[in-house]
Amino acid sequence: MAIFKRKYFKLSLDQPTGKDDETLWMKCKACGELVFKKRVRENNNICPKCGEYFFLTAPERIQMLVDPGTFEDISKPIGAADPLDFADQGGVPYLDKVKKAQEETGLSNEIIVGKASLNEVSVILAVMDFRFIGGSMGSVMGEQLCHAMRVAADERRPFILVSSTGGARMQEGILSLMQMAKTLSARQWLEAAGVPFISVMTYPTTGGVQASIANVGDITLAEKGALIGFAGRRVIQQTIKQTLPEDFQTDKFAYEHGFVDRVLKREGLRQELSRILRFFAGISRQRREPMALRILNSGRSHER
Amino acid sequence: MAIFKRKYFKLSLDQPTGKDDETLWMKCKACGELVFKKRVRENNNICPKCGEYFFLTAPERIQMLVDPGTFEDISKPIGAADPLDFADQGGVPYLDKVKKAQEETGLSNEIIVGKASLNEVSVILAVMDFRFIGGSMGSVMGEQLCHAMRVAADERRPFILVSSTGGARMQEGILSLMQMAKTLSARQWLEAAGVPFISVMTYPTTGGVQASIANVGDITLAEKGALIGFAGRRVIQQTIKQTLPEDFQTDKFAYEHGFVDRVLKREGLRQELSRILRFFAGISRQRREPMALRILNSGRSHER
Amino acid sequence: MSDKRIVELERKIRELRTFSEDGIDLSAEIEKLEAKLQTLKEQLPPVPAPTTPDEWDQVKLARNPKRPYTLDFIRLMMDDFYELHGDQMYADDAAIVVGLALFEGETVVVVGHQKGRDVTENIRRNFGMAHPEGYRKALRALKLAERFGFPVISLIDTPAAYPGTGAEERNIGGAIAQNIYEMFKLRVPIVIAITGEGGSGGALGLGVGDRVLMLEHAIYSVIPPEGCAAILFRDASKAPEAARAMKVTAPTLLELKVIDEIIPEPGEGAHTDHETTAANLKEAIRRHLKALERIPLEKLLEQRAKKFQAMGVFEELEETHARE
Amino acid sequence: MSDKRIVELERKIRELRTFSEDGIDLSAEIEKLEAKLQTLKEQLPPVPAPTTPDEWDQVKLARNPKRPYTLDFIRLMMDDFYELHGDQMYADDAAIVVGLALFEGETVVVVGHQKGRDVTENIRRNFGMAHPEGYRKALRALKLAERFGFPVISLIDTPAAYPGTGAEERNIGGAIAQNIYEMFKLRVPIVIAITGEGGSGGALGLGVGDRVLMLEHAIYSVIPPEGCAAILFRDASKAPEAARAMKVTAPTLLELKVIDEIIPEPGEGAHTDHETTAANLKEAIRRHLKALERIPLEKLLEQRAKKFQAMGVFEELEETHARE
Ligand SMILES: [Zn+2]
Ligand SMILES: [Zn+2]
Repeated sequence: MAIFKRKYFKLSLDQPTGKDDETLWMKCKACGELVFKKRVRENNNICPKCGEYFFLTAPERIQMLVDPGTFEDISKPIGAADPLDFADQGGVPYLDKVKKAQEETGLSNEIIVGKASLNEVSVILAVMDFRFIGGSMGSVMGEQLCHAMRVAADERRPFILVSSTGGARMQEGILSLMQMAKTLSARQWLEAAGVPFISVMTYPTTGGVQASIANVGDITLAEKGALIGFAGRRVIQQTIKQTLPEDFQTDKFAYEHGFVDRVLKREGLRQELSRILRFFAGISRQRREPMALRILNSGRSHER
Repeated sequence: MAIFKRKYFKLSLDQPTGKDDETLWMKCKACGELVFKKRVRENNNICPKCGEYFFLTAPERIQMLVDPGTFEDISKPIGAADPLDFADQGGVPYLDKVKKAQEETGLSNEIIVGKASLNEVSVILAVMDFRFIGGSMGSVMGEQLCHAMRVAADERRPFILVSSTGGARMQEGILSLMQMAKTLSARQWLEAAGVPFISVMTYPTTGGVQASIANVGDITLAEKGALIGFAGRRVIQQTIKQTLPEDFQTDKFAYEHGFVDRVLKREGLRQELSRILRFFAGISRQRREPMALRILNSGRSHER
Repeated sequence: MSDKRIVELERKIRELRTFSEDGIDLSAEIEKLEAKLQTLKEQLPPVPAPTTPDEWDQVKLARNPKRPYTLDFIRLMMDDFYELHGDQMYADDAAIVVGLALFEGETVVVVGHQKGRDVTENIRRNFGMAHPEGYRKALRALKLAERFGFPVISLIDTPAAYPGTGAEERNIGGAIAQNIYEMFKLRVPIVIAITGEGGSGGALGLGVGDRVLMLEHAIYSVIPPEGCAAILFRDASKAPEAARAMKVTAPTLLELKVIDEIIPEPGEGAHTDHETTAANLKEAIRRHLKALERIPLEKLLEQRAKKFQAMGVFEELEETHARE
Repeated sequence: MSDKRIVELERKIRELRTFSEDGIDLSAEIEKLEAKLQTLKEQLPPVPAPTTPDEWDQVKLARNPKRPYTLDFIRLMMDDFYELHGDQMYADDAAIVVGLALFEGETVVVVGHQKGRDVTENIRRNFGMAHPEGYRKALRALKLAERFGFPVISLIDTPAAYPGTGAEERNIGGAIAQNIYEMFKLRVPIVIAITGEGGSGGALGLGVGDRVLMLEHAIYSVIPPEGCAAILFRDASKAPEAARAMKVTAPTLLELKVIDEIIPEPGEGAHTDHETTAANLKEAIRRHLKALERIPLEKLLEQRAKKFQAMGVFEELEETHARE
């Protein structure tokens, strides 16, 4: 029954993605002004009138970060399964939800992993798309992330993760929780290979992703306007029965409490990543072997 | 001029130490009752009437901890020098102060290091004596501690440190600060040999000792009534211009803020140490090599 | 298993219908499948006996306040236990206990969540919901184990990491991530046992090891059923439905290879007989530790990573280059 | 050096007198020494020119608010500096700065204390007095250096670790001890430079390395002179006397082998010419890093430990078995 076999589409930045929308103008929800959509897109999806950040899809984010024409989707051709026969309140089966997300976003899954150049430095990039079931991490995202880290380690390219996610994908039950562990086990490969891992947290980076792979970068950046935290505001409010301070779990909160190295404006992100990568340019010709590699290489002969 | 050559006396627990005091009774400063001195001594220097802890000298502390007749002083025959020609306000030279402390305590220096059995487990013990210039750490204490840790590592005996000190010995200037680093460099030997280090903090454990060797035990215990902190109360009060909370830097404070594993009554200390040592009894026949040893053993062949 | 075939068939029919909506005519195919579905349904016994117990009943059992807790298991399984306290930086979190123990004559390090049995103790233990300092204390104990080559036993029983302001301010997510990562690198054998509630990241923060055991009536879930209900069903009281949808019990987890072994509970459940429960768990831990100690360290770490690398279910798809 | 001989002689005479008090008659010996002392004193030039500058003047120079601070040195010595923030657990402490830098085309990790130049900045930087989270942030940077094999440059300029309640509550002593210990184990070359005030454990918490350099007019002391004066002289205003007694300046420290090299400062001191000061320091760091990189790692760590093992001055004594 080959007809049921779903197909896997890799992202090409040359193709339009998602439902095309023919209007030329949009109204900014922050300042209320009418702005020219093309101008907004050229401006990193920031309102040219008031500076409000509009949402970035994963393809838009990638386009914003990489050198034109250099992006190559390296994701594995896999798709969500429904091991739990999960259906939500409305009785909508999980895979229907996935299919709907695919149609609405034009993406095969909630994360895009690829090779690209960033200001002429070759990197491995993983970018989540919040539109795709809240950018939540299930088995597919876990596998794509591990695959990306494997390639980064093997090819000794810096690994950049841009998170935009509500956390674990509940519809995959315990397996989504296990993706936290799975991705962290893969993070060892980067450490062993001496490959830098830069984690960029955007709006939102919460739940199981904040409590796993997004939080173990060598360098951790927050995009201005990011929401960063483990538990949801509502859950916390119900638990402590108090209203939360205004800046709770904001970019400022994360910075002041020492979780992130810096808070960056979206328009500066590309330049900043490029600047950070310069410090790691010599990795492959470094005289001193990175620590982890040395540990991994040792041991073998030291068992009793 | 051999007459100026100072001599080094090792501690023997069979000899009386310090100035002998002939009175049979003492008045407890806590409850005001007259108590029989011998009873107090037999009671770990605790008031038999009210439970107040009286001060313990290093020889008393050792006597309290070790199996009778098993203690052997292993200290090196060294004495304080005065590299800075230090004299305090009264113009009293540093070495005069040392000499006075020697006379008053009957000890050669402010720390006693030795081998002993503790409930039939062979250990290396280092005990500070607060009477000896505030039990402060200068070059002699630093050297004796390193020597003790060397022996503990070489002979694979657990290392127990009982601190009672105001911190660094200012009269030796920068060299006293360097003893913090010196003792911590020696602590590596214990880790590399897989030898446990139990640190016992008593009244007081402060300053440079609290910020170095006393604070890096595998297990850290506080004796009831201990004072534990880095900066002095007075200095802090002057800095913040507020009165400090009553329990500031107490045993309770250290426990509640997570610095010490347990707070122990003096009378239970010996039993507790003995109980802890049981967990490390198998160290030498452990199947798995301790981590640090493995790292130390490796590396050599992994330089580029 | 007929149930599963029906569900599968229903999904395929739904899928075909979607294609039909896209302008492709598949009505013949659909009709055939519907007939098959009908037959299948008729073949089913009128009231199919459930092979696994109801998920919500299991949740209630796992939360039974008379169940043995971590310190009960330690008391019943270990010859001595010396609890260690504090993260050496901020506080001692009583929601997690750690310490040295003698297990079958060998020294091990035990870490585990600890619930309270009465109100006073539950306030002190925060109902077994740990703050970052609890995870950092556990990490300290794990490093101690590594320094001395002591195997680690981790006992999991928590509703969740504490969802509070202090926990967030001190980076609870970071503390959990750090622990998970360090547990992959820890150079000693680790055996995990989910003894009661395995709640979310709060459980996984102590949950990476070479073997993962689970008590028969314990649960393990990505989010507490109430949380799942509140988010997906927009009604926290639908927790039973959420539990059933998420499948939080041992048999499913074994099938998904998230756990390695189910430890049987006596009678009506662990709460009816602490001794037998602990004896069963002890026997399993002993057996696994024995097996693990024979594995060379590098291989052990490799297998530990591979074990978790294998977790997840997805479909291999055919790759195409153009979208239809 | 005559001064020293006089002091020595005076001490011996005092010592002999003590013996005399114990009932031993040494008056003849004492008389002889006193005569010698007299002769020595007469031989001295009437106003002996001090060979080393006054200690208290040095303290004032080291504290000069126009001196180059850590970020000045970084700006003047490095091609790029990317500051990293936060301990990932509690806060970002601005009294310590850490980051990646390009030094002579190579990546290094820099850690250092940072004072403020005006009131606002000093409040933010807490006058360069760090809390535990500052040391923990530095440790994070050190571990990053180790992961990637980057050499470490540590710039020291702090009056002391902050003596406050929050610092004590979060175990400032433990944070300093931890850093010192980890710096001994860190598997990359480390060069330390004391650029201004090297105050107490607060300085040493970033102060363990393979080379310790010191600017000409910098100071390094076990306790700030005011603290020493308050404790030993019972009067904080006697800080100048305390500084002189403790000997806090570079020449003495070089003699005591606590530092390896004195970096000359231009003109009246570093505050008069930041550029030349930084150029001098840069040249020395470059030279030492080059030498260190040729040493195999295991040997480097061994030498680092030995360097500090050798610190301290004491007398070897003759051992006797009975007390007199
Ligand atoms: Zn706008
Ligand atoms: Zn009394």
